[in-house]
Amino acid sequence: MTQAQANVTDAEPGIAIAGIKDGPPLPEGLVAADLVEVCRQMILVRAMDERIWMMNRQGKVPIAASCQGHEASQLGSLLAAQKDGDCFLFPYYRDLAIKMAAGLTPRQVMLSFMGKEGEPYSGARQFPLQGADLPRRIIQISNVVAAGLTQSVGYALGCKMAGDATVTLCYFGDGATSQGETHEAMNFAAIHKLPVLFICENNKYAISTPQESQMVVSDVAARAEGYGFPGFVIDGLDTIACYEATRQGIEHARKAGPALIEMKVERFMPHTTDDDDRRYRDRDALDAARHYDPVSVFPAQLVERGIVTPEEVDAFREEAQQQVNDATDFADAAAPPDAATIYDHLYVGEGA
Amino acid sequence: MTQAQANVTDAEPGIAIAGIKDGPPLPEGLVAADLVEVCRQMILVRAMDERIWMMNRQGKVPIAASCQGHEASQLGSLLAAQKDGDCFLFPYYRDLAIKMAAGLTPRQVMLSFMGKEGEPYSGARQFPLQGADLPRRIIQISNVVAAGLTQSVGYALGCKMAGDATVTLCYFGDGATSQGETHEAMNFAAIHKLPVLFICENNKYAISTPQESQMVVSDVAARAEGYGFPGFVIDGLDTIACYEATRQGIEHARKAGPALIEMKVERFMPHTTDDDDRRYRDRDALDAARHYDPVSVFPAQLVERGIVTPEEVDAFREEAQQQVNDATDFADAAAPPDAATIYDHLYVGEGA
Amino acid sequence: MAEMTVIEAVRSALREEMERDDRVFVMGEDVGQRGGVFLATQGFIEDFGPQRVMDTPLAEASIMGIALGAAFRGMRPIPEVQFSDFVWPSVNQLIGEAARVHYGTNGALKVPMTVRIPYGGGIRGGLYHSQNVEALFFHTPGLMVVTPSTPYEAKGLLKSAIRDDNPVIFLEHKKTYRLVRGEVPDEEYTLPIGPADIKRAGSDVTVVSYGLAMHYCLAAAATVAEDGISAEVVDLRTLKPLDTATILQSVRKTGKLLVVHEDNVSGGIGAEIAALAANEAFDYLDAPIARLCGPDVPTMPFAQTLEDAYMPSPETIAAEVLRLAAY
Amino acid sequence: MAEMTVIEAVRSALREEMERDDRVFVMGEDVGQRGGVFLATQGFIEDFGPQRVMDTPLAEASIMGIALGAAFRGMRPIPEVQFSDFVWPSVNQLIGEAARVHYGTNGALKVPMTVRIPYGGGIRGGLYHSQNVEALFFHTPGLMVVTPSTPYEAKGLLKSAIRDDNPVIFLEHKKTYRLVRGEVPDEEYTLPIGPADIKRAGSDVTVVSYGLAMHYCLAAAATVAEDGISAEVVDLRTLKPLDTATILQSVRKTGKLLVVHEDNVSGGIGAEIAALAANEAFDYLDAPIARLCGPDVPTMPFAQTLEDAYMPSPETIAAEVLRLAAY
Ligand SMILES: Cc1ncc(C[n+]2csc(CCOP(=O)(O)OP(=O)(O)O)c2C)c(N)n1
Ligand SMILES: Cc1ncc(C[n+]2csc(CCOP(=O)(O)OP(=O)(O)O)c2C)c(N)n1
Ligand SMILES: [Mg+2]
Ligand SMILES: [Mg+2]
Repeated sequence: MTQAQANVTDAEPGIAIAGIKDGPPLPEGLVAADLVEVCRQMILVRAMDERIWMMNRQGKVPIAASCQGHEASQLGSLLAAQKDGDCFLFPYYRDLAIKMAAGLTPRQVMLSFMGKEGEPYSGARQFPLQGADLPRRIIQISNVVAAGLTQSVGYALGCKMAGDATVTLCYFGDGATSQGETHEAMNFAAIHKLPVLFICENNKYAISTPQESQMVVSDVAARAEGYGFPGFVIDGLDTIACYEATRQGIEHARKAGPALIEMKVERFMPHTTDDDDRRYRDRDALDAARHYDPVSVFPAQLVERGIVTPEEVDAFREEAQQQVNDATDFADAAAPPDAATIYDHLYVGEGA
Repeated sequence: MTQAQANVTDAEPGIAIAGIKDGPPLPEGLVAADLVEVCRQMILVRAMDERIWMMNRQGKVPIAASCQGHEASQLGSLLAAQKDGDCFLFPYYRDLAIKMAAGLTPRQVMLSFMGKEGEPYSGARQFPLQGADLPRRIIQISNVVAAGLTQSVGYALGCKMAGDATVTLCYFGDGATSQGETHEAMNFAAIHKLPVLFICENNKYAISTPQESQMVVSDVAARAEGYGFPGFVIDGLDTIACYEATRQGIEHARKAGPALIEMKVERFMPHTTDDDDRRYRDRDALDAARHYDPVSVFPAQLVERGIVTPEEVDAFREEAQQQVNDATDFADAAAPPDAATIYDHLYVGEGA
Repeated sequence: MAEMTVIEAVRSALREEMERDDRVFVMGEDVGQRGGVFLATQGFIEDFGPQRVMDTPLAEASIMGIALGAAFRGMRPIPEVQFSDFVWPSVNQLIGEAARVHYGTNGALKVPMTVRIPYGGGIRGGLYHSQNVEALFFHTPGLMVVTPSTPYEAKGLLKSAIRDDNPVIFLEHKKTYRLVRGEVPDEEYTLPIGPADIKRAGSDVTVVSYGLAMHYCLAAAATVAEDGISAEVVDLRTLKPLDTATILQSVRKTGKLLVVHEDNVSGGIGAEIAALAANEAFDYLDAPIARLCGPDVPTMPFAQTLEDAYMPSPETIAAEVLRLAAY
Repeated sequence: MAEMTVIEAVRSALREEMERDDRVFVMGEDVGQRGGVFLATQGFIEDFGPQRVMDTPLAEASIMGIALGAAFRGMRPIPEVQFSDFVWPSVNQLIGEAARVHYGTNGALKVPMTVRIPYGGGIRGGLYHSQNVEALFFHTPGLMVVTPSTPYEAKGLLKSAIRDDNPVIFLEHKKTYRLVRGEVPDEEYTLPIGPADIKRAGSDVTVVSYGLAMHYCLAAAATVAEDGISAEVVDLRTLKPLDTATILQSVRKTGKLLVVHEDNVSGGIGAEIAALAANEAFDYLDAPIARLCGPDVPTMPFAQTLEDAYMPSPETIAAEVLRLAAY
């Protein structure tokens, strides 16, 4: 990870994990079991993500944003947060992998996408997995793009005032960088040297709008200098690189204030289930990107390194399918929220 | 003018004009008469500014923002715009010198500050000199800080669409750089390579808030790189430097798209007539800064260079006092707008 | 006459006006290659080019400020807000600036800008893709607010909005986009901004509504007719300026007023209409003025049950009309 | 009892609550060294330090978003908007976010935040330092909106707002800051958010108002008393929740209702109160419901003549009360 490093997604993403082979066996803070667990999660998340999309086509899930292509960045950075042990997360709507790996069960996730009672983030008042999951230290109030950035900075301010050692991780897409509030959030965080880590999952599209129509610079990270804190560019398809960058970022944030990590990722699916990306996306480029799909690459690398066996990977896949089936059946059979609850919790103290 | 040049206000501002002496007699595009005229305007603007403040203390002017300390930046850059001949201006509320030198008479200015009929910008509906002065190609809709930036960018877009060669000049303070819209305006201008020149009159205060509480970086100009266009830092007390920077900036904007010029100026007076800056401003620093008051320095330099005589300068001062007296008497005697006009011009086609 | 949907009518109006006047241009998130998320500008970029069908960065305040600035130069911008829920970051440019430009420059500058905003619920949009935002704009002097309910009105009013020299907030109910079909003249036409339309004449109860809910009112009127109750349905079409004459005339005739809208009841458009009637038709009123509106919760929650609980429906409207008629 | 001005009462409430609970902090533009442009926090930075009296950059959206985030961590932020006119860039964080946090997390998170906003005109503020912004917040479920008229209420209600776990929009009329003086108890007290207050009892006409205009209503009531007309003046104090019981009780007693406010008439608070009475007190009404409010122009223009033409005054109110009484 080098500051202002050039866009590295042109390079073969697979090579970064070579670090494990060539250098010390595993990056700082990790044991093999951690990687195995990430591998298992990644497979589960993908199975879930695919099923959710299918359920949309069946008319049972009104809307979903897929995280396919973002798994390495999300799970790598989450692993660093979990290892750290004192992080608070402000993810965005594409962060299914983060929200699941943080501890939600597949059943809870499926309840959420189907808008059923027991939905864990908002009681099915909001789009899937939006609201808050406080037991897992996650807040994502809305899907107004970039609205979470100033809130995450405020959270970090609150932590600092309260004397917590917490580092706040704030996730957002390339599209969010155009919003004025992103500027305001970064500037404020810098002035107060707040312990917040900005993580941009740059998939180079805001719905149909390519990066060139969003900014002139090739790296979002280039903006950090204008606020007086460091910005880094990372291969976001490389799980280990994302782990390591986040680990260092958390350390920096706690010691010295904000940093920005830009993870170059791919969005393999249309923007949401409502979108048709054939209107604007080059199929060849997309197909080429799929060669670096973390959900294929990462398990293969672990196998190659001897960290898991192919049989274990197969077992993960099978287990994932079972869990997803179970979750689907469970959520499908679950009741929707009672209409009478519509007034609950409008004000504190009102409602169940 | 060098890109990303360090803050030069620590240096003696007077030296920059030495360029006239040491180098070619006058900077590109200028004749001596231009400087004499700027000298005359500067003296007039200062006399006006002081009178307005006094009239506030007499209860006849409800509110005023003084431009004392900003005259060199405003008149220098305006001169470049006028020499160019095809610029459109979006100034801000502290730009009295721009608005006057662009062609308003002292009488019109005083009508404005006293809120009388014939007020040229808004018909006395707004704070003094806010609204539009289309004959002089000036728009400043409101005093909502930074709201004019996106509008100026939109104006430049409109010019580009219409095939105009116009360059739009957009003025704002250091405080405005914190607003999200400033980020959005600059980013959009960059993407479309619009002919717009951003001019930041950095007086290091937003009311009472010093620059250190507004940003970590020492130069606003450092932000330009993150948008992919050049940023420059200029001694804003040096009229000729401001002229020359703006001249080059206009050229750049027309050829290659946006640029940002940061002019380091001083705010000699409290924020507005409503403010009491003794609560937050170090008097010694302020007194020291007054040694570089452009309204003393610039005439003295012209005298030293033999461009004007001391007698001519005295005559300018006398003439200025006369004009200001006349304007004050005129505006004082003028009628306020008729109350019946309150509904006029709410919608196009309605009202006188 | 051709039958089309509301979104087709919007598209047709935009296309005709862009062909008619090359100062007209659309801008917004994903309006270009994508043709807009609701496909209002589908195929436009091919025909008008990326300059007049401009994809913007994701930054609503600047979309509005830039459109406004372009209007100052004489362009006729049509900024699109992708969903009404995302208009908030831009409202300073609309309420603080655009609405006041003509007034605040004493008539020197005008703002020929039409802000297209898909709004409203009933499409499982949850708290952030369902909002009704009309009350704020309605309360802002200097703006015009238009809320078409059918393809005919969407096309005719949008064309007028684009030709108007004032800033117009053009609110398109998302659920009507594909749901509501109707006849639209083949030849060129416009509809004036302002006049309401009596969509169904009646004598017992006046029902005032707009947008999607207006269709539910028509359905309710048909239902109560079976019980011998004659409801007059007034489709406001334009909220600002409000057609007070048509509303008052109807109320003076029926003596009973029900206002129906999807937006939250407190401080909504219905309050103003009730206040109007309680002042200017007071002596004609035979019953308390009733409102059947969205409840005072943020907006439609995501779950189907909760969304249903939020929305006014033909059934609840019919019940209210019957109650009023019997008063 | 001590006599103080409204701004002194605000300052006193802030100070007491900051002393009482160290999670309470103020933030905003120039609140620190400058003590706020209206001096609400004068001397605070010396006593509470720059962390709890935080000067922010000039960026309202972030002021609100950051306050909200700090509230999520259990702080009790009091962001100040320097002038109501500058609240617009921040309204997404208030309307789109803060108001919906508790609802949208199904009760998991709460927002103990009090947003202080100096508002209103009559101080030669022109189009950009005079705005009334209450209608938008009033229309937003999930917010509370408080509009004190006297020092007693300013102090008691601000203390309650700070202790409340819901987001409160606390609107302080700028012209009352130094103009309105009144007695304030020496001992600790709070006033509940919600109840209106009958500032003058009467039997002929109910006059409902709030903020600065309420004082003009009291003056008008005193004037009409000389003509033998007895006006009851209801000071709302809190707009949201609205004390419908007190309003209705008064209207049922007098049979006549006048609502007075400075904000633009169309879609203002007066519309809701009229709608309420036209529904729930219909059978008691003896006269059309009247509103005397700011005209529908952006806000008070700068010139003295135009500002005067905008503002409701004791004279115009008295005339309207007399007209109603004679109806
Ligand atoms: C303020 C706002 N404007 C518009 C939208 C509609 N919208 C939802 S996602 C999106 C694109 C976001 O792109 P990016 O930030 O790059 O995230 P990605 O979806 O690519 O992960 C848009 C325009 C929104 N949710 N919020
Ligand atoms: C959006 C907004 N917020 C707050 C204000 C109040 N205000 C007026 S000027 C000002 C400071 C502006 O500072 P700067 O941009 O540096 O300009 P300067 O006055 O120093 O020339 C503030 C906070 C405003 N006018 N607009
Ligand atoms: Mg993206
Ligand atoms: Mg400044």
